[in-house]
Amino acid sequence: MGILINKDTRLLVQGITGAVGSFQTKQMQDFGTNVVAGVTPGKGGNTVNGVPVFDSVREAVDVEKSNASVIFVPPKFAADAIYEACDNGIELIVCITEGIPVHDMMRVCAYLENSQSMLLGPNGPGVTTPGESKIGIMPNPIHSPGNVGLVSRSGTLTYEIIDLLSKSGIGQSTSVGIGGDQIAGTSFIEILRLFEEDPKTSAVVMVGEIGGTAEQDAIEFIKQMSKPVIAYIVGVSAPAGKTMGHAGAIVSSGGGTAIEKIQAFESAGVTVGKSPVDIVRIVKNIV
Amino acid sequence: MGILINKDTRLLVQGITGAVGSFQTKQMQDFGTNVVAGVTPGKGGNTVNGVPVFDSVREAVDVEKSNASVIFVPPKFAADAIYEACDNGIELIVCITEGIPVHDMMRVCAYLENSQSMLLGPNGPGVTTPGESKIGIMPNPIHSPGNVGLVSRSGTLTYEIIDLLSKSGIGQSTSVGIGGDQIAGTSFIEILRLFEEDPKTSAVVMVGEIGGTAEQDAIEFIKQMSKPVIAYIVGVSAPAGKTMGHAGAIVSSGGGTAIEKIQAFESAGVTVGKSPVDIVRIVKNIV
Amino acid sequence: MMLYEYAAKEIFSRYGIPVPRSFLATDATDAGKIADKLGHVVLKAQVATGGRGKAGGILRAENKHDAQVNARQILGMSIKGLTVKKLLIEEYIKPEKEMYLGITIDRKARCPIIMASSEGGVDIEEVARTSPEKIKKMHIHPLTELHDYQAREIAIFLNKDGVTQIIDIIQKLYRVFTENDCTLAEINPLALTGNGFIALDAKMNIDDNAMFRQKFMEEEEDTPTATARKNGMSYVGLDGDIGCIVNGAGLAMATLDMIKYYGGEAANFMDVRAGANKEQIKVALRLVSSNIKVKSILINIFGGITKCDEVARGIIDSGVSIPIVIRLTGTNEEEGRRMLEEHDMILVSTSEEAAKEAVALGHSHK
Amino acid sequence: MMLYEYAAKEIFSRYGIPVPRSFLATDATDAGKIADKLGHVVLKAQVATGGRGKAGGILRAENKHDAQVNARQILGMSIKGLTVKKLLIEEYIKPEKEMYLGITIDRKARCPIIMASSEGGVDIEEVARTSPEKIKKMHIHPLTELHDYQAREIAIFLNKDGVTQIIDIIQKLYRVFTENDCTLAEINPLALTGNGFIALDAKMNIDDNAMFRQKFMEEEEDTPTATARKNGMSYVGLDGDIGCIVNGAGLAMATLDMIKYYGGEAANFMDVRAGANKEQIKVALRLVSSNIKVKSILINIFGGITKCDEVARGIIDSGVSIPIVIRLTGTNEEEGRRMLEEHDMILVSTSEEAAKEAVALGHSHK
Repeated sequence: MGILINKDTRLLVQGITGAVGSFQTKQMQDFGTNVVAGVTPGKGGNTVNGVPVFDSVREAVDVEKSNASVIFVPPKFAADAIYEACDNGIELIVCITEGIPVHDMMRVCAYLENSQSMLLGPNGPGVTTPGESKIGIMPNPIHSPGNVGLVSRSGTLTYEIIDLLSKSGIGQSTSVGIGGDQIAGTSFIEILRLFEEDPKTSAVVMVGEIGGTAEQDAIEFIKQMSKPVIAYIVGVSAPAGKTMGHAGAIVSSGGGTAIEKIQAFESAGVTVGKSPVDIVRIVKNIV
Repeated sequence: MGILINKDTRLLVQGITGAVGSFQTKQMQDFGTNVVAGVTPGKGGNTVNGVPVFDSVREAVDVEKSNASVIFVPPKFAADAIYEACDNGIELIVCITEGIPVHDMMRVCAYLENSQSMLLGPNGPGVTTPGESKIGIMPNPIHSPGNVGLVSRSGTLTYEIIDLLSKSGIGQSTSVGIGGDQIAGTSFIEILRLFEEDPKTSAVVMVGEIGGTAEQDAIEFIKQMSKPVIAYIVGVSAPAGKTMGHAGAIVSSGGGTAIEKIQAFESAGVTVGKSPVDIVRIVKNIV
Repeated sequence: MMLYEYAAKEIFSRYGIPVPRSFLATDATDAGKIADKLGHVVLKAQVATGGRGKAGGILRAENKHDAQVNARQILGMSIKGLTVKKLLIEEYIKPEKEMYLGITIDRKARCPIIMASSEGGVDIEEVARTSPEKIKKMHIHPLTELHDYQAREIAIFLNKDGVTQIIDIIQKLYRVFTENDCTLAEINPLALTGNGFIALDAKMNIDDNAMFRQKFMEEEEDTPTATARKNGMSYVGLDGDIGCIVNGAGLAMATLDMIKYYGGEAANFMDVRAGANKEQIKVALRLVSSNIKVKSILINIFGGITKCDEVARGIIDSGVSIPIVIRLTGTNEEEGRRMLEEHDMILVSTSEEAAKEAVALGHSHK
Repeated sequence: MMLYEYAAKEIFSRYGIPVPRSFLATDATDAGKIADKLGHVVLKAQVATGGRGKAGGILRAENKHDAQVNARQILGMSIKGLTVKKLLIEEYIKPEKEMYLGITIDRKARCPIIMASSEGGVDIEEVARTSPEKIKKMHIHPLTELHDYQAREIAIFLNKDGVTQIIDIIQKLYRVFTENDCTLAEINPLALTGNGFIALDAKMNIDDNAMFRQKFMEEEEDTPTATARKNGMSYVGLDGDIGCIVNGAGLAMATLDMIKYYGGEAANFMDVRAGANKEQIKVALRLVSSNIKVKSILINIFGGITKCDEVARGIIDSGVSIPIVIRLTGTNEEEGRRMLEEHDMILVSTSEEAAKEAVALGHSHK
């Protein structure tokens, strides 16, 4: 059993009839995820790859008892999809959508704070627990079960590290993407806490990048952890004031450079890797 | 020590320089309340009856460590005064103001739900613990210390009952007004719970009226209480569809009649008094 | 405050909610002219209460002559004690289907609640009792707008085929509700016609506490309730013969209940609020005594901010000749009682005594 | 997206925030005419970056002739790589006092933050470092409006004597911020003059993600960044000579870092996003190779949704003659590699190898 999800997770796909939604539904099913329902307003009554489609999350929850949801709807409708999932008691909401306005996300996060729902993302690849379940878009073949937890702000870079870990014989307990936007539903700390409490996890790889202070904010918590954390921060060569792909990856005049982050980690005694290969080498020495 | 307040309560008066604010400040001081600060924007630097006046709650909290507040500002500014008290960490906010729009109060209550602040009122007389402290506008001479708790939606009717209790030799642990508006910051249940937990309280008088279901909502809790609750519901002779003074005292087509409330209490085994004198007679037999 | 239908429809129309074409008339001639222009019309009595149809305040007319006849019949009639002075003359629209859509406040949940029913044009409370499955309710979080998914869910519930237009109407009705400080904004019936959905009736209740920021025309200026409100007090007319003046709503209701308990019947509810001065007491006495049914008056004051001597001065100055029973206690009680005793007023000590005495006084004067 | 000053001031003005009278000019003749009308003026280069003053992009002129001379000097100059094409000619207003007022987003607190300083017209970050006591910050709850007490507290902090007008400006700036999806709305300096407070400069950054609901004119159409954005990709120009094309922002940054680690310097950041097709790859290659400094190109694709064969087709079709190092892995990897091998492309297996090879390739071509 991984953190966040497991074999019993009953997944709802919001935006299941879209091109990405239907493709990824198939991928998740192939991985072993229990996809129990889909929602696309106006498409209720259809099925996608054997999954019943409903007009509303309420119906999906009533009929199929979904307790987790993944969101593939366009940015314009994504905030509303999160509200709908939250109001219907979905415990884990994974938002893949990239490009949601930051003003929408500020409101959504304030709203979710007082709910029972946890939001992963937006603009993240989701969460995968090898051998149990996958929510999101991480490629199926890269994962292998094991004891290393992984939490990251990025997508493909995470896949690369997972892939290298697997190829080196190091399996993962759970891999989590918290998303590359300025504002994330879930912080590094919250995921690190789950890994710390998870008996299956023995070490954690944390992949950060420029922009904000989400990485530094986690340092005090990491110091108290019993498990080793290996950090990797990208964007050493990023100039100030430019958005590097991810909406959140921007060095503002107030700070947020990779160097600042790396120094903060190192002076707190956290090992920092130089590249994906370096990370895997360090992990291999530990586990 | 009473529920909600005691000798250590450091009271801030919002709207202290107004006619009502300054008059009631004097009354509270005479009662023994520790009034440590007042706020009226633009009047910072003055004093009212020896109490320093500040421009903002922030300053009052910084300088005088206020931990409770009473609000005497006009309806138009009252919601903002509550937000200001809440954002500055005031634990108990007593709003005397009558006439705050219900849309403002819906937002205020949703906001307070996720804070550390408790709101009494609006449109209530406040809270008095004889021998300790008084926040609000209950007349000073009527109280006497003792073991009967009192919680009510009204003002003068409460004074009358307190007065009769005192004159019959029955003292009060704490008397609380939750306010006569449609939407109250604190419910009967929350106050009943405090009385149940309070070692100084041995019985509770609960004064309700027509409108809404606040009284019925408390019944399940009352059934679980170890202490006797004596209820009094006014408005038996009120017609449907008319607002009886209090914004909240209206029998709508959906219910909320005094008869419904009295029957609900009686069928749950709660003693209901017929008049203030009757209430005092019942209490006298119990304590 | 409940708006007249025509005023509510003007607001709906401003927000883009479809309503029938209509004009206001205050006499039969005008009603005829309007009918001449609109053709088949409905004449609707404009009074701020429900049940107009049952009372005969809503009639159809297919031509000018019928409109004039019916207008004469409705104008001046009394519906629940309110005299009809205005008529809304509206084009008649035949609904294919009638639904209900309303937004009000859920006191317990402390937030707005949207209610919809596939059955409209009837009493929604009745539907709620008999066929609860025909009603869909959703809470709206006070700190966020109505979520799109909520409007969509309601729309799908009401009518699968008109979802886009119903969503639009729901979102506009919600804006009406919040921006006008409504305690109720209701479309009953929301009619489906060949030209889409249309609000055949419109009801808006405005929060009295929000009048400082909402500018609505007060319709009835001359009622005791309006006069009391203008003077910072609260008055509700009742059917009995004992006039009541009390400070505080709770104590006022308790006083009414005690009168009833002792076999009497109050003529009114009147709360003079905290801190009433001499002039307000005089206004209150004038209002209460202007009701010809009133045989005795009960004044019950528990002085806190309200000062007993001030109240006594108001009573003495009012010159009201109807017998008054007075209970005065609290701030400056002794001075107040002394003044009233000098004028031979009937003074009692408790609310109970006051009620008992007022009932006796009323009976003796019958 | 950062708005030009004149565009931000137009918006400020629409919301009722006082700004100086001004007109836009694109040549010296117009600048002279405007100065003739306004009198003593300031000429301000319109480019979407800070530090215009230090770069000589802001000059005063007291008459038509000086305005023309100064306009000629500023127009066409380059500020941080941006060519000045437009001038804002503004009446010169002498401030008695300069303050700072700005609203931005606090990522950690996940809410807007309002910042004010009694010291304006200077770099606010500098003030924050050297004199933090001169700055007041307040968080704004995302689900409520800016509270009145907050605006008041900021206003009292800024200037006790002009509280009412500053409150008004703060509330309007907050509306500008929320209604236009700003990530920054800033007045620096907010000047106190004989006629009250006025915004002498205006800065607005708009959330790129909100462009679907905000209609702002795109100012620079021809940059590689703009072209990439139009094609659903992300490009940032850098100073090196190794062109980069990567899918995923994190992997792209990691690739840049590895190039640097191996002694090279990237010419650009480029994220082709998930699911890039053949045409997008072609556009990406065209953009990257159009930079004359580029000596080698590194393509690093970790295929998930992105298909390796599709990428290979784009590379082959592009016809770019600059040497390319390619790392392709993931979905349809074998087919993609086979296609590229047929065209004698340099294929490597890992990101590290790719970086090392690209650096070597660049050096050998020097």
